[in-house]
Amino acid sequence: MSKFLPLWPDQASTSAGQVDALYIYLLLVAGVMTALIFFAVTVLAIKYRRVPGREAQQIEGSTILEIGWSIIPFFVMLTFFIWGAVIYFKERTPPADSTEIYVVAKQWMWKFEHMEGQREINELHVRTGQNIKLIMTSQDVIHSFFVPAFRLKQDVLPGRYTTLWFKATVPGHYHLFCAQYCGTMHSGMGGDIVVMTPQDYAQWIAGGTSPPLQETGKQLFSTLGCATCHRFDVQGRGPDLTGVYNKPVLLEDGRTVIADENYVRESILNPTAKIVNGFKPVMPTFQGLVSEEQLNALVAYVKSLAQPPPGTAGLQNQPAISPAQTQKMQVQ
Amino acid sequence: MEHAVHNPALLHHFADAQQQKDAASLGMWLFLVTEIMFFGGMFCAYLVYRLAHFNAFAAGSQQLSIALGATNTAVLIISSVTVVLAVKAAEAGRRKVLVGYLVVTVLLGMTFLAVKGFEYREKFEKHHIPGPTFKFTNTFDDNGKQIPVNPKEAELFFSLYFAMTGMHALHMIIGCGLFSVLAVLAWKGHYSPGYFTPIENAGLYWHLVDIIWIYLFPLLYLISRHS
Amino acid sequence: MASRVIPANQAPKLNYLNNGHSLRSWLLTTDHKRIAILYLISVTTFFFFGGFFAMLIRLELLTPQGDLMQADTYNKVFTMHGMIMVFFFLIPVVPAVLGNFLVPLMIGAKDLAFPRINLLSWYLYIIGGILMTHVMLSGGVDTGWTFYSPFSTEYTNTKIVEAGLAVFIAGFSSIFTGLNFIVTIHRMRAPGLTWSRLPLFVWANYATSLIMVLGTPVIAITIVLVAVERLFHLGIFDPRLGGDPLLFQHLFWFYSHPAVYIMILPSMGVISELIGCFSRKRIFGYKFVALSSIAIAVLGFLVWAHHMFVAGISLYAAMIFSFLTFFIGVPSAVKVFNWTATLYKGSITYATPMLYAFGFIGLFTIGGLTGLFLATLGIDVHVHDTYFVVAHFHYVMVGGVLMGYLGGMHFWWPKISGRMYPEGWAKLSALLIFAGFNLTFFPQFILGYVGMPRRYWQYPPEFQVLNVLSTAGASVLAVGYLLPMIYFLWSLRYGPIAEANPWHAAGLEWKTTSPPPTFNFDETPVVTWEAYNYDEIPDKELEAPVAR
Amino acid sequence: MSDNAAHTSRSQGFYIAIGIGLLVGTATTVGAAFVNLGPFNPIIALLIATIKATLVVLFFMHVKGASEKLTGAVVVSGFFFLAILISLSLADYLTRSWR
Repeated sequence: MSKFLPLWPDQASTSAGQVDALYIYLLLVAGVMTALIFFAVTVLAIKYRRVPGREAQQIEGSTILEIGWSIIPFFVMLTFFIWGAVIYFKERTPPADSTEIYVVAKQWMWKFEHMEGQREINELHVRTGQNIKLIMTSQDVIHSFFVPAFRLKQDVLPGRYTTLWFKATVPGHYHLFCAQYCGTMHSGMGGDIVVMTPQDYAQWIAGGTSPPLQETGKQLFSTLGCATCHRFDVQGRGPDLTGVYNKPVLLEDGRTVIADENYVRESILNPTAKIVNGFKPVMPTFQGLVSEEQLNALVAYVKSLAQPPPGTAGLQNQPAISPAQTQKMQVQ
Repeated sequence: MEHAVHNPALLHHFADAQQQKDAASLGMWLFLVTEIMFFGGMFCAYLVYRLAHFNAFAAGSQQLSIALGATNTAVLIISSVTVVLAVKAAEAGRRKVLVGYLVVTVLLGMTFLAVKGFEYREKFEKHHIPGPTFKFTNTFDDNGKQIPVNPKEAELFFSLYFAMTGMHALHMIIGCGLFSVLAVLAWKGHYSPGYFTPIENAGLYWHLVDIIWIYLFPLLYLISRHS
Repeated sequence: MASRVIPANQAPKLNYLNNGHSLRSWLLTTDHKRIAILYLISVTTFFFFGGFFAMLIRLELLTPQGDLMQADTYNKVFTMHGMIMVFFFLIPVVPAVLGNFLVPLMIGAKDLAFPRINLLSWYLYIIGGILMTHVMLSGGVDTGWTFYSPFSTEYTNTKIVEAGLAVFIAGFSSIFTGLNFIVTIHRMRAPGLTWSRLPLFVWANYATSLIMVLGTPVIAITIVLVAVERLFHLGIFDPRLGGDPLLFQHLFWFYSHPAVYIMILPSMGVISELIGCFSRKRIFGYKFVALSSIAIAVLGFLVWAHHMFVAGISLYAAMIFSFLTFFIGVPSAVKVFNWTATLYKGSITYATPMLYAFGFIGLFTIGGLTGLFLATLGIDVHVHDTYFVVAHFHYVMVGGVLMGYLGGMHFWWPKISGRMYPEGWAKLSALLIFAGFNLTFFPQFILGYVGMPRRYWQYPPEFQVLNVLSTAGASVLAVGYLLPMIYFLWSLRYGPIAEANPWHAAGLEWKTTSPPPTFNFDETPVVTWEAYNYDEIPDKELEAPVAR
Repeated sequence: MSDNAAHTSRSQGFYIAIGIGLLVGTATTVGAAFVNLGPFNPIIALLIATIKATLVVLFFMHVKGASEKLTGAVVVSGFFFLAILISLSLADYLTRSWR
């Protein structure tokens, strides 16, 4: 990207090329249409300028033309829609083998927590060729995680998780922007996405000293007393959480929900909102008692319980995605 | 203008009284549509949140008094009848009957507001007013079954309760004021069988406010009352 | 141009302008034409306020660092620019000035159906405007014109409630204008003026009014809910209570997306009138152009969540809204095609209003086509909330609405003021505006695609060149907008007297004198002809003030 | 054109009868709330409310019998656009957990 007059952003993720291809297609169609209209208006305006003695010819209109220039553009636009929707669907469907990174946004900084325990502020190190899934939430207002070089953007909301995934392709430093206006230093709420080669990244990640995120979560799970009810040995007052993540849960009122990150999060903050069938609504709320970071650690811990016990490693990542979704992705 | 001599209420820019009346009626109906959309925003919020926080909404709802809510519904329905009879009286040119119905309507409207005020006071005493003082302890429904809820979610229910009933009450206050003025004007003989558009239009407004309450009552008061 | 000076012995006819000169006769008037003038003055004032803020924004963005003003100041400046331009300029400008003046004239009525409500609309606008000015002078608001919760409800200390109230009141002004137009168009049409004979400007205002009546109440209640959340802690959108900030966005855009059609539709109506007159032709496909206005108004309510593709709405909802959004491309395209087709075999002159019409077609084409980029999910994820969006909506709102408005002002200025404007200066300013506009906003498309987010007070240095170009363009644009202001005022005194129908245009508004008498027509016209019957109107070639 | 002739035909007794019908509807809706009908409770409640609202619109507000279709069209369009607001908003909320 030219530093003097950039006309095209860097391409540094797998989706960048896809978005650019669609963008070029749209530019071509729009360019042709604009040229046609400009050309037609100019030519007609000159050719039929007022000449003494020549009168305008009244033409009522033409239903065939009207139908034609309604339907043809519509079908052209339909190609925009389909192509755009396909890209969007891919962008919103993280691959099963994604490495997860928790993101907490606040006025005006980005905090990142790697599963390995590393924490970063306004800087995110990732390696090329790895699918990264960001699980993001905000501590205050709405922010938006925007990396132009990846062609990706997702608003980050208070009170729930939103996710975003990418696979970086080219090592380098890329802009991270907050794209949703968030107050005084909105324009200062940026950072660096540092894409590294796998070798450099391995070195970097090994340099950390903090315990992995689910370990922090595990400790919290016992210090907050969760383990007294959610037991793994016998049926406690709360459901056994092993293997819960990303599985359907039957609720008391007959509904079934998928226990995704937002469900786990809600169950900690708002335990009575969705009661699991067969259990009593006795769990107190932890709203205000745990910080966003602690919440992330707890969610990461509950999710780690979904992994099958070691020894069945071949199925390592299977539960992370429902069969229906796998099918959908194959269709892609 | 010659026709102005015949009918002092006819404004100059209209061709005849019928055109003026039709214009006023259409204008009023359009205004009612804006009211539907105005309350519609809150109904939309209510539906979205009721789906997301059903238990809390049920628990919040059970803190409301069905007896008072039903009484108010009845009061409003009766007032709608008196309004429609007022319009009929105006059409027949029965001035005293018209004034009578208008006064009764205002009194019924005030009854509604008084009951509402009584309910609000109860909410205040129970600390059900959203804000820093809000308290909501896990409660039991009519059948003794415990409904534990996150007080925060219940606060959301009461936020909507106050927003919706408050906005409705504001419309009732405006309606009462409107009918009071009309009663005075009717007493002074401003309306005739040939011209009673203000009575008709105020009546339409009152009926719409009634309809909004007809929806508010089951939505707010009657969630999950059975065991 | 041969000036048509009225002989000294002929007293000027009593018209709406000279029928009473006291301040009271203006401030308590119920004459739709006088109210239009009141709106003209107030809307223009707000345009210059908003324009002043726009220049401050462009000056700050000359350099990558935030150096001209503080970050907070900048945030307030772009917020006030947005709020003033959207709620106090773009929404009222064409309906309340040109629509107010012309709708009764075009349908052969003596006034709008509810003249006093019309005056009330103006007073509401002024009260809202004064309140907004008070907010502006006493510290401003820093949420952006979109008031997004929870920033607006919890995290800012600025005057949200006051600004919200200002918008709320201005909203009711707009509701009453819309209501008035709908009733007027239904009930007050002259004998013989059937729906299929209505000028397209009236159709466009009818469609706009539908949106005003149906949409505005929703933003009114949304703003009320934001205000009560701040004032009384009713936490409707508060995520801590389980409320959803996205619900605010749904309700907000349910109005605010259709609101862009409130802005653009009346301008489209103006363009139809201009193209018909200056190519001396009936608009090609009249019925389709008329119905496309209604289609835009209705479809406009089905697409709002395309502002929320990255906001965290469901994947499937995003697809539904993207799909629906493409539908609205059809009626917009139909209009552009029909205008272009109208030129075919016409007898075209290049008077200033026609230059604006050409400009409108060009800029709206670009604005509309880039709208398709934003409706396309995969692209929107990248360009959402960047300068691409800023460029797109300025092409539609400034390129579209203002071109239409200025074109209309030039076209009907003789009717409004009874004077002709200076054609040479007008052409110069039209060209300046077109050039300045493209220089200002075209670079912003590129800026957006390379990734500059909107509402940024400082930005990475590599974006500077494009920003400098944009600021340079804005200066040209500013001159372009000042010129008409000056020569319109000049023409009030020195402009040649206009005849009743200087353009030899079709339409009832040209069948009365310039300026029209207080009740528009000495005798209520009876319409026996179709709209744009240019074949029946002789175009006096040599006398026409058109060609110079 | 005229719609003022619409309500002359209704007698005082008719209006009172409609009023009584509305009161009965209110009693029914309260009663129905205490019977467990599962998912049908809210449906019944809204159905009764809609019947009541329709009675008010048709007879008290004189839409029934109005010689002009326009009034009806205005009412219907109001509810139509409200339905758009609610249904398209719910299209988002109800599908958020679909994956």
